[in-house]
Amino acid sequence: MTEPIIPPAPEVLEAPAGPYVYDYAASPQRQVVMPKTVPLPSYRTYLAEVKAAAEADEAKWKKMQADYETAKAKAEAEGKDAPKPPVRPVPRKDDNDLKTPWPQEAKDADLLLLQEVLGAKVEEIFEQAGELTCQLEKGAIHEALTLCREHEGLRYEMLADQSATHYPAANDFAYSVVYHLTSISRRKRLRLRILVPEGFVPESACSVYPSANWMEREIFDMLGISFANHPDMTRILCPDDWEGHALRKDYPVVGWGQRDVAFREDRGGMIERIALQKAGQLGINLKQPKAD
Amino acid sequence: MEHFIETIGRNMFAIFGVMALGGAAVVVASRSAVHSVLAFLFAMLCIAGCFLALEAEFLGMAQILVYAGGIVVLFLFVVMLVEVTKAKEKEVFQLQSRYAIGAVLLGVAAFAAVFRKVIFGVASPQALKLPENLAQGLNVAQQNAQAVSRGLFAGYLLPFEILSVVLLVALVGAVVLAKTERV
Amino acid sequence: MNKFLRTLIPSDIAKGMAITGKHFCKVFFTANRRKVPFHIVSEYPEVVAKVQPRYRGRLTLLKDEQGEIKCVCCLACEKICPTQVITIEKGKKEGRKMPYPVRYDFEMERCIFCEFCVESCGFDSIILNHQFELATYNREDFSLGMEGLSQNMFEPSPVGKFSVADD
Amino acid sequence: MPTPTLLQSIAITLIQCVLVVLFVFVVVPLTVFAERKVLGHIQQRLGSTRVASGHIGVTGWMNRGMWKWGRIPVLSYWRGIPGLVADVLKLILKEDIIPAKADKFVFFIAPAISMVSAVVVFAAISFVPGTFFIFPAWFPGLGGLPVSGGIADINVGLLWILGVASVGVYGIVLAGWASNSKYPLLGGLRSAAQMVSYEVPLAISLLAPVVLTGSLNFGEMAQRMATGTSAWGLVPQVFGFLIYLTCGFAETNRLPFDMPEAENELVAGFHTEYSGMKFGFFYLAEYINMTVVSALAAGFFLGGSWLLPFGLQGLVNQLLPADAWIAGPHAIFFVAKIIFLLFTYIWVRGTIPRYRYDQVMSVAWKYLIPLALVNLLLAAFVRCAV
Amino acid sequence: MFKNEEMEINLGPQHPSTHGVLRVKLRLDGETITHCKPVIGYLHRGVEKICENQTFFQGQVWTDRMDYCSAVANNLGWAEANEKLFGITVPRRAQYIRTLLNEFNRLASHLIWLATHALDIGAMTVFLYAFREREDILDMNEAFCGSRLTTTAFRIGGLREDMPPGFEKMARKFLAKFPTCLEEYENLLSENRIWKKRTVGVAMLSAEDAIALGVTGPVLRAAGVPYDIRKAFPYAAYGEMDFEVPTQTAADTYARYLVRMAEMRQSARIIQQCLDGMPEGPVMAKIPKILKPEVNEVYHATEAPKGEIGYYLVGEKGSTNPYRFHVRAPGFINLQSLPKMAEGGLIADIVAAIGTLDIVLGEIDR
Amino acid sequence: MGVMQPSAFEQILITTKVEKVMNWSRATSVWPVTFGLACCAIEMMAAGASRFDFDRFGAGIFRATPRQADLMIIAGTVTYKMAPVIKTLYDQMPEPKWVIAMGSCATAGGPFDSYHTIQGVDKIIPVDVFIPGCPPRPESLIYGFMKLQDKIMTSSLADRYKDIFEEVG
Repeated sequence: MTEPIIPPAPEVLEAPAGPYVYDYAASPQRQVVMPKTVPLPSYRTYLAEVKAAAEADEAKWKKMQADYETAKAKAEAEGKDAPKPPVRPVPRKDDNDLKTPWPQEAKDADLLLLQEVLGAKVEEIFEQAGELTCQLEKGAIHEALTLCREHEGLRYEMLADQSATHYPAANDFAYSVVYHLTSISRRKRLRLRILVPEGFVPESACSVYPSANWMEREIFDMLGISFANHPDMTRILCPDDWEGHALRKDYPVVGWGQRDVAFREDRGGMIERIALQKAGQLGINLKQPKAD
Repeated sequence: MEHFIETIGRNMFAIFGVMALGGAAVVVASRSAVHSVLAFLFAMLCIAGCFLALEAEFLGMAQILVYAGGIVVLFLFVVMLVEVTKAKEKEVFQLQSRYAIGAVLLGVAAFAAVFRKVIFGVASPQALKLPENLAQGLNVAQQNAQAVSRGLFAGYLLPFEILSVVLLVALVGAVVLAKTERV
Repeated sequence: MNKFLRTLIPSDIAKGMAITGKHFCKVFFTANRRKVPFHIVSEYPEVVAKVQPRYRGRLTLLKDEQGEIKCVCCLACEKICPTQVITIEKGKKEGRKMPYPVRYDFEMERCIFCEFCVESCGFDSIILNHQFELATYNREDFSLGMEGLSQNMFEPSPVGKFSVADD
Repeated sequence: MPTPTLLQSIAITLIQCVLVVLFVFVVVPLTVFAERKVLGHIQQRLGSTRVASGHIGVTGWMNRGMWKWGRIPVLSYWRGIPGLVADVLKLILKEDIIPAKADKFVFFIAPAISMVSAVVVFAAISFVPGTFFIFPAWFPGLGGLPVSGGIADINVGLLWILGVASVGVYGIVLAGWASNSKYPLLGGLRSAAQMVSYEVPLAISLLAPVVLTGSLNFGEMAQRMATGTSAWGLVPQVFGFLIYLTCGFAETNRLPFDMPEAENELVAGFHTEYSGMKFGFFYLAEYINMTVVSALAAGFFLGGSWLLPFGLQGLVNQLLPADAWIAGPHAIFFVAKIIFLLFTYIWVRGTIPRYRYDQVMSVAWKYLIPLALVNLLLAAFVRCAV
Repeated sequence: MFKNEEMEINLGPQHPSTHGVLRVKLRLDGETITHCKPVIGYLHRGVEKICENQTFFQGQVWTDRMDYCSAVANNLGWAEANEKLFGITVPRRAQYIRTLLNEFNRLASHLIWLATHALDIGAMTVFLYAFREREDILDMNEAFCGSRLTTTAFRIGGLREDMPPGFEKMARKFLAKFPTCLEEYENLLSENRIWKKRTVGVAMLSAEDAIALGVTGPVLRAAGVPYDIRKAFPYAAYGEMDFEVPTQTAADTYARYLVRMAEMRQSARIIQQCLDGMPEGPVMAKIPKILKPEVNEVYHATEAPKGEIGYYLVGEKGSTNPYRFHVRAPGFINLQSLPKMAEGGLIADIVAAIGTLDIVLGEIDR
Repeated sequence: MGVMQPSAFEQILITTKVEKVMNWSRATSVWPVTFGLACCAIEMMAAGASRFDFDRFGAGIFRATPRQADLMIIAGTVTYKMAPVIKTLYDQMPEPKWVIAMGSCATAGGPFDSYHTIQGVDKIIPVDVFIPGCPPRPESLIYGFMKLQDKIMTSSLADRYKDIFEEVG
């Protein structure tokens, strides 16, 4: 037989540094940073923002001109060279493939139809990035869903998705609940949105679209919005005795409702049992008192 | 040694008989219904052993095949499904066991009375041989499958067929009864 | 009648049996041959595992020609790491202008080997090598320390050659 | 030849028993091993090749420098064989858990019933017609005595086989019940119904060769089936053979009909709660049952221990000296046929999906029993005509 | 005596045929299922919450791990949703390569479905044959992305790297041999009487029910609705591809099997077209290093192997993290139809039903 | 205890050779339980499939029930909802039993440092071998398994039962 070939052991250069212990308490994941803004896209807000920005821009320009005038007057008075006239700043153009999709006025027939039929119950309609959005009054969602499904001109057969978002920084509402409808026959998508204050119980979509069942349960589990007339409003992902609703913005990633898991036990007990059993089979009394 | 073995061999019937009785006693006395069925199976196998001891091999095998392999399985099947709670079990079977012990004793006595000669005297296989006109010169010990088949299909064909019809009627009746209850 | 015959004669099952039987024969008669065996087993412990060039194994700190670790503690990898497994302690070393990592902790047991760190590194000082034989008996063994991390074992090792964590 | 005394015959029977048990416990682990290998080959794998001592673990390979040698196919292929010992040994050494809620007595006795009923069947199977070998004259006490090819050459051998095999169902049913758990109970119930149902067509399909040969004795039947100009019974009994094989698969709970332990529905069926060697008993009993079914098929449909069908064996026998065709080769042919059938078992397992439970039952009652009866009728006609 | 007694059993969470950690509460009458309730959440890992606290760039690694059988498809949906959010145009070559990888991924995912479905029904050899082909695809994944399963294949705006040398050869080699492999599976299964008995007429889900329950993907197409997002709302390079949407009308397990087998053929066809018509050019759009969105919300749906996977993203002005990250997981919605499929069937049928839904718990629980 | 007196555990300790055979039989017939949680389970299946063929090591028989298994491969993320189930499964396995934590998630929670994920399965059950990777390649799993075989081969009854023997005498 040949000698066993043992490969050369890697040279130990230095003792590896001790394990880096993850400090969970100081983890950035456990810290909660509450959002300051309410990122709720809306054409109306966008217009207001654009208008405000334009006004601010204009005001700035006016101020620059006024500054120039005063500086010019001052320079003339002092007999120095006149300062350069101000140039109106043009927004810098990035040389990239980015084209931010801004909200646009609703031109799609479906949105207009919805507004026409539902009237004042429609709070806002707009298009953004090629997606149709219709914001409804929070009590009218069931009616709107029924309409979308049944109306000849709409025929949105499928509720593709339903989700909700927490907006703690908003004043008059706390959540937005979003319904994404798909029309298979017309190849169209539509987004319905309602704004829900804390404690409000919106109507469930289950009776119109059965697929809303689990999605609403998930919303209940994750955000704590319960729905009226839902067949089974229980938690779906977390265990039933879970505390808190994870997707709220005041819930840390690592979680404060987390229970401690420490039910590991050693194999000692089992090994003892087996050892005693095997010893007993061999006729040895292991439990004899210790002799000195 | 040889003598001892021969004695055992000669008394095989008695041994199996006693074991069968023991099994039967357990059937009645056991608290768990499944244990009863197990004991019943044991008793059935012992009876098959009795047949074998009497050199009625065909009957012994039929006993195993039909009773042990078929009927007791069905018993077990039913018993397993009936979930009797422990307390209820206790009541039912305690009540029974009093009578059962008496019945078993009675059975032992009757058995002893009938087979007194077999147990205490010399075994006489001749007593259990087929009648001469059936065996028709066949060596029963060697060919008892043929002997039984002759008996069934030649000598006693009519009773056999009538019996089968009766069994069929019973079967159909059972099916009908079970069906109506179900619906 | 045709249907009845088809039920009676299990030709469909025979078809399947033919396929499996064919494979059995192929493998059975070629299993002992070195050339063109019909099994597709990669005989891993004896034969070095084939790893594609872009494979993402464990993190390695690269060294320059002088044998010094190239890392300059720009913390780009620490920032981009989705699982926050990299912790770098900045320090100084004599005879070097750029900062030198005093401690480069790589928490391998949490790492998901996504290569974002390598992508973000502007100095080409880290790389994910081809090593995948990383199993250990203890969780603590996964912290290799700087020296362990900078051992540039680029090739996948046959069993036993590796590793720091083995001892 | 001298007539043996009682003690001598008992001794000879004991020797036969030892031989048969040896056969069983050699063939069964080999079958288990072969199953893994054959399934592996069917799936383009190799099966176990790294089991031999010293070749396991990282250090094993390191110390032997295996990683340097590269792959040596011939060696590595057979390095898996010790695995069949390892499996059994490990099962014996494993902890034996009895669930707290189980019925301990029944839980204990169920694997025993399975195992015993599987092994005892071999009593009536004769591997060789006539004598297996004759003790040499110098042998103390047994000199010159013949040892026959089967333990009990009884005239109701078929009934014995069927009867004892039918007792085997208790092992499964009781195991399912005693575990006091839901999946095993479902498995036990399924198997009770399945095995009781499939016994009927199995027995009927075996009756056709009985009718053709006119005997219930296993050895005699195989002999009559194979000698003369008959074609092993296979040719006139093709459908009988297929029916028998189907029922055999069902009786042994093999793949198309492995309802009791259908892994993907009932976890592990009736032996879900069994561990250690108790589970090992069920595991072995399944393979012993497979061997039994294969042996029966070999005896009843494939001419038992004869090599050639259509009376060609007679010609061969005439050419050779009479003593040459004694037990040895015959037993080998018989075992070879068994092995072929066992291979078929594994082959089928590797190929086809599993029936649903109700379909299993309907296959038995709607197709197999009528077909078996028709087959029996045909056999009776043939018997009358010839 | 016991005719009204029903037995309650728990299928899972550890059960060989629940494809992970699904738990199904069953009430049985004999062997017939009278009531079926799936219980999920055993793999809920808080992906949405984590992603809301990570940058857009980092979020990708979690999409890999949601539907781990089809990581590339998840990546594609995620990347496209982000591109929609920021308004990025992706170069054409990158689109083609994305399509190519996505279709390979569809093949891999369908092969896993075939493997596990066949194993559930008892055909264990098909399981291994399907994995055999899948290994080749994983090799290609590894060659392209560097990892076998969790690929992290794309970046926002394109791809990280171009195709590695030799990749095209690998792909063509695979395409050349794949049809024979498909034939092998079909020979083993399509006509097999047991396979047919186990699948024909089992776990029916009519088109009306499927649409009402939001079921998408092959399950919907097997009910006769030709709804495929690749055709209905073309994305990546699917608008330029020539392929068919296979449908069946039987709406049972066998029909779904046929649909998926046909889909695999179509995928191979798309891959062939991608390889043949691969344009030259860059693979990454010019985008800034740190992406900050405007206020915007986006729902982008793509056709994953299991059905419609939709990403709902809300962008916060000036923030590098998504304000809201929600995934419409196809498995989550599809699994809702399990009671409809399984009730009234036998206990063996629920195994077929779970298999035919092709669920992956990673995306269901997220 | 007397110096030369054979202790109780030496009395029942079987000789080293037998121990070796025992260890060998255990190391070469490790039956894993079919138990997958997430992505790693797919790689575990791939390791059992044709290319990597776990059966070469005698570990090819995946048992569906923990009662008959020797090895549990925790392949995937362990969540709070799943943890009790895993604990139960582990308790149902008969001794001797081993656990492999496969992948980052099982080892340390992996990328899922969140409210519902347990940061490493070794908080629940003892783990013998950790395999990092997300998911680890099948070869990686095979390497980890071979390390486990090493561990089994070098384990001895004396070590296993040391505590108890020291305790009782």
